[in-house]
Amino acid sequence: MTAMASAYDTPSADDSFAPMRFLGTVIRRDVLLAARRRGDWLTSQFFFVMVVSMFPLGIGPEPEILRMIGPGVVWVAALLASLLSLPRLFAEDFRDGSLEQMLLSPEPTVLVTLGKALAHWCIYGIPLLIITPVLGIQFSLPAEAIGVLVLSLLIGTPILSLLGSVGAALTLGLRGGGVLLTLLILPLYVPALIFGAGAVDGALSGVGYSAHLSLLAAFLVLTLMVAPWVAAAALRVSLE
Amino acid sequence: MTAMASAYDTPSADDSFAPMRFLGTVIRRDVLLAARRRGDWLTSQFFFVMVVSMFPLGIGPEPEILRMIGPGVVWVAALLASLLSLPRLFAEDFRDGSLEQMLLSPEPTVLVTLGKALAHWCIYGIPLLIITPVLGIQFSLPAEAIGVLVLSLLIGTPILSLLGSVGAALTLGLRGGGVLLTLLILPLYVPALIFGAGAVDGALSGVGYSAHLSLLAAFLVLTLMVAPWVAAAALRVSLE
Amino acid sequence: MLDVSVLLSVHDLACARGERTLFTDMSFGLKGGQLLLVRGGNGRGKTSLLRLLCGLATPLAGEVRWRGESIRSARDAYHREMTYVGHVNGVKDDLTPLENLRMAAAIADRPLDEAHALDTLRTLGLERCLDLPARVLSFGQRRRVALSGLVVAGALLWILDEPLTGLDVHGVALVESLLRAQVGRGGAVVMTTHQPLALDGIDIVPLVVGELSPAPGGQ
Amino acid sequence: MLDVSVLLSVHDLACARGERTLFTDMSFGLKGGQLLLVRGGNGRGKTSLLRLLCGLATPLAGEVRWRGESIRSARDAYHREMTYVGHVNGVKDDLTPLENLRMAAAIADRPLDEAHALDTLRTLGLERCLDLPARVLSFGQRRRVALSGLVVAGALLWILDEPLTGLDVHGVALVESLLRAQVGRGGAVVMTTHQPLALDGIDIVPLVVGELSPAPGGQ
Amino acid sequence: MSIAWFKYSSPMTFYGLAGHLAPWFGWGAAILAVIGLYIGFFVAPTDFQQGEAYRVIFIHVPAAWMSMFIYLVMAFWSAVGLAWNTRLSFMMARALAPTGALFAFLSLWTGAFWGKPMWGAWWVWDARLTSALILFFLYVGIMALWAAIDDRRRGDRAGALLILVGAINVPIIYFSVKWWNTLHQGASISLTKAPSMASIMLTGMLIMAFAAWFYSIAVALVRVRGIILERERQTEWVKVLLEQRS
Ligand code: HEM
Ligand SMILES: Nc1ncnc2c1ncn2[C@@H]1O[C@H](COP(=O)(O)OP(=O)(O)OP(=O)(O)O)[C@@H](O)[C@H]1O
Ligand SMILES: Nc1ncnc2c1ncn2[C@@H]1O[C@H](COP(=O)(O)OP(=O)(O)OP(=O)(O)O)[C@@H](O)[C@H]1O
Ligand SMILES: [Mg+2]
Ligand SMILES: [Mg+2]
Repeated sequence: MTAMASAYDTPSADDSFAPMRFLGTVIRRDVLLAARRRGDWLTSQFFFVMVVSMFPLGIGPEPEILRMIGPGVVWVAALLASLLSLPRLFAEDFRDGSLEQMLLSPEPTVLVTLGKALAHWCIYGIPLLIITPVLGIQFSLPAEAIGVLVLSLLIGTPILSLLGSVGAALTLGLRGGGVLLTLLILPLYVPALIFGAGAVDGALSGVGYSAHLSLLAAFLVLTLMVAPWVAAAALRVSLE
Repeated sequence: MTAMASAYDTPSADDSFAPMRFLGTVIRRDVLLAARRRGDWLTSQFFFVMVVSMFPLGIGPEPEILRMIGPGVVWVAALLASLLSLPRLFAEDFRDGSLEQMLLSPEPTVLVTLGKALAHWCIYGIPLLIITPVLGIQFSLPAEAIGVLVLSLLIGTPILSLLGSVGAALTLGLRGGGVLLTLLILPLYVPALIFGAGAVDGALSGVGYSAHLSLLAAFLVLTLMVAPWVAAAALRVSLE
Repeated sequence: MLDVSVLLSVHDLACARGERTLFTDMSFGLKGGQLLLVRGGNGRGKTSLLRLLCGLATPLAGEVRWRGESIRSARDAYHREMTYVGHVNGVKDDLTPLENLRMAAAIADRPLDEAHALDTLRTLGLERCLDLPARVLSFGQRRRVALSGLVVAGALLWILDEPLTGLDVHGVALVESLLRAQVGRGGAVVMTTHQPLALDGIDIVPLVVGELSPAPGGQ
Repeated sequence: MLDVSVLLSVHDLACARGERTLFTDMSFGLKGGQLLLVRGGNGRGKTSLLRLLCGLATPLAGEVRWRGESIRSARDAYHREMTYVGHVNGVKDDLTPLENLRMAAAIADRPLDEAHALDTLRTLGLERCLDLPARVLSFGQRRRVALSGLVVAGALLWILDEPLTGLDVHGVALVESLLRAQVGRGGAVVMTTHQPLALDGIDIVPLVVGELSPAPGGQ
Repeated sequence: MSIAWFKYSSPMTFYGLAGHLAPWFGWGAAILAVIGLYIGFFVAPTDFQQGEAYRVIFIHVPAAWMSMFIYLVMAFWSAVGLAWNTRLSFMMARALAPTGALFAFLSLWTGAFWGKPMWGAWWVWDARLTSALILFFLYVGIMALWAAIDDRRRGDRAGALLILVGAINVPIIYFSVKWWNTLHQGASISLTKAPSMASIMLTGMLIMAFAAWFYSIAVALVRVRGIILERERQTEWVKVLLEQRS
């Protein structure tokens, strides 16, 4: 047996950086895959812009009304943008068999779900933050409100990606998964929506926004601690 | 050769009802498949309800504002709900090879695209019409406006399905299909959105709505005449 | 040139995928009662050829004809007499095998004899799976469902892309007997496979794809 | 019972899919240098067994052990020494073959020797496809990419579900030599296939799945 | 006439022709732009209503015109390509799209720049503004579709189909948006009708419009040359050409 063991240099498992490295790998992998399609990155931003731009067309051009609904519209659009891109989070890897391979990795599955959620945020969340100020201008929001809007999205969009990964993992196996995703995840999104849009409303009306933002941040920390584990468990169940 | 010909009773091709029958087959097939996976089917309805219900949360509870934005929000939500379900219009049949089989049918491909668009409308559009009155009440719309809203959706949602089928065919098999689809199709939806939401606004403000509705109907007729052909051409291109 | 008994004929066909020309100047004719066995290593262009023959792809040059007419112009008639089974099965995950056959027949605009369809499924060893949705079937069982569709369609021309993948030894024997029956009835078959097949007694037209240039994949 | 040279052992394993019990009371042990050849007709439960062995599914009863420890508790160590290639390839459509290998290695937390990876791809006949995204590759070429990943991983245990599907004759010969090398090096292999394989000289442990009840699919 | 047409519809001959023409158009554009900008910024008088800000008009209006015109040209080439399967037509459509998108973006950008001093807002949901925005979205959609498709035959045809559907829809969108806005009227601001322009301003604007035309043609020719080279790189003449260059 010793001869055999030497034929295979089993990588040492006691490398304390391994989890971080693996997390980085998962994130880089997804970002690379998204970058392969040059369109993908820009496309997600334009999707967001378009959804936001549709509302004035449906509602009418009066600036006062638009200013009032602006923050809510931007937040709902961010939420929808994440929701629409989420089903693909695991589905493609599932179909072509590479999700199985990821679960067969020696590293814990929770790193896979965390990594994929963070990659999702890099791909869909960050561009969204960059484009938001332009949309704020379209809704004639004052500069301070735009700043708060971006800040609230900066804290809020990772929540959407993390919670969404739970939904995506559940959707994967179950037949009625589509409903579950919407049914379970949208209500979970509600606090983010209320705190986020509320902060901007507070800035607009002069009531202040720091309380809302701190609550949002607390919600983010909670999500970060819980969601990847739940998603990992859901993934294992879905792949059985 | 005669012996051989008798061994195969080639179905007669000169049956003038064949196209209608085939169209019916395609529609029935898709509706049956949707009924098998009720989960997916309900998704877009839930999505619709939730998007609409989320607005009061993001914007605030003032009834006058809600009444003003109500029709626009319902229309935008209908539009997004159709977008959510469209990527799957051809994708699953493509993956499992049955789309190829449909193109190899002796009947013209345009019937496939028309049939699938109509089936999409039956599955996602009709239930939406049934839910809408309830949502109208949530936004405290008066009865007449609700009636006009439903009527405008009745004329408008087939447009969404038909135009959407073009986008779905163009983006078939592409990565980022859903988001790309949105990018292509949302601009084309604009007239439907404006005429549809405009009709309800007209009813609300007492200006009248029949002009808007007739324009919407004209747009439907135009779409019905153009979209299936373009979608069929796009499908052939995508399957090459 | 215009031999009436030639069903499928190919004239100076050329095919390119991306920047790579897979084959050029391919010509052959196939009569009823013959089996065209397309051979060639991985990536030589067998699947590409079969898709051209079906009309799913457009050739770079040349033409495919059915009973002497271009398959572009005679599309209807051609598709009515042809069935294709590709690398993917065309089996819907949510339907049972019988429902799958029903759908396939409706889509191909052919009547379906339910009793015959059930018999065929049984012959193909799917007796115990009749009320299972295709999603839970094993790889080979799903392939068998696709082949049942082929048999039930009763078309004059079969175009089969590696019909033997995933089939066990009984399955392979079954396919052999199906091919024999089809050819015996005067039908024509175009097929590819990498596995050995016992086709003695069948009028085989051999065709090797992609010898021109050393192709990628199979050396 | 505790023979140290036994790598993979299975104790009273039972598997059910839906309402059907596929097999019960399965027990065996596999040492380094052995190849476990799982046989059985379509739908007998070969794939189901392999997924149990990987730890992708949970058994109805019994246990799978790696070096004497349950694969549940020794998950890390086990996955570090094992590679699985299933019916689906695990090949990303948007990446080139080499990028695919790179990804696979990173995900499995293994270092990748790029030169060796390129060599392997060449040996597996993918020389001409090195800058093509996997989506345009032929069926057999995609399978070859998956197999390259297997070779590059250099794991102690290979679990292969019908590795020969879609491979041409050269490809089959290649796989045979890979298996021979793996076993010769003291590694272990679990595999299924319906095709004949020339494995003379290899220490084969035969296993037939699903004889208990007349299973669906292959009669 | 017809012979020349067919001759130049072959990528090889067109490559040469485009190479000869592009510099002429390029220089023409540069000269016209210099003249136009000089008139715009130094000759034209300060507007008594709008002050100096109005000078954006010399870029804004030609850009807006070009963005619409280029879309029509693309639709034309797409229709030709789909009908006669001419390779060059698809290449032309591809070569034009980025310029069209650039002009659409430029008109949006300069318009917003102008709107701030004029209306006190960067953006209002005016009919013309909205339809310009949607046109920009259409351009982006078309380019995103091309970017998403590797196979160029598929990309060409899919893009052409989308352009044509858009071409049918663009007028409908324009009128729907216009009507949408007028019915809603209530808004306090609307795009002020262009003040009757001094003839020197009109001259400057027309010169700038021609500069934009020449620029578009020059850039399209250069881009189409690149596309031809890339697509025909396995043919003999391109190999010979590339060898000669290096
Ligand atoms: C983002 C904001 C803007 C956009 C997207 C925009 C878009 C357009 C478009 C598409 C045209 C061509 C329309 C046609 O010829 O039918 C145009 C022309 C014009 N725009 Fe703007 N515009 C914007 C802001 C402004 C502002 C702020 C002004 C000045 C008050 C202005 C003044 C003009 C004038 C004078 C013309 C030429 C009118 C004509 O030829 O009939 N635009 N603009
Ligand atoms: N866009 C492209 N660019 C370059 N080469 C391509 C492109 N698309 C396909 N190919 C090549 O064309 C060939 C397609 O082969 P095809 O699928 O017809 O092979 P096959 O003979 O059926 O192989 P297999 O036995 O593996 O199924 C492959 O070699 C593939 O690499
Ligand atoms: N939910 C279910 N209900 C009933 N039977 C099921 C269910 N899921 C799977 N099965 C059966 O379990 C078996 C699964 O077999 P498995 O995929 O392991 O077969 P296999 O031996 O790999 O076959 P193949 O050679 O075709 O790949 C099949 O016979 C299938 O019909
Ligand atoms: Mg093939
Ligand atoms: Mg199996």
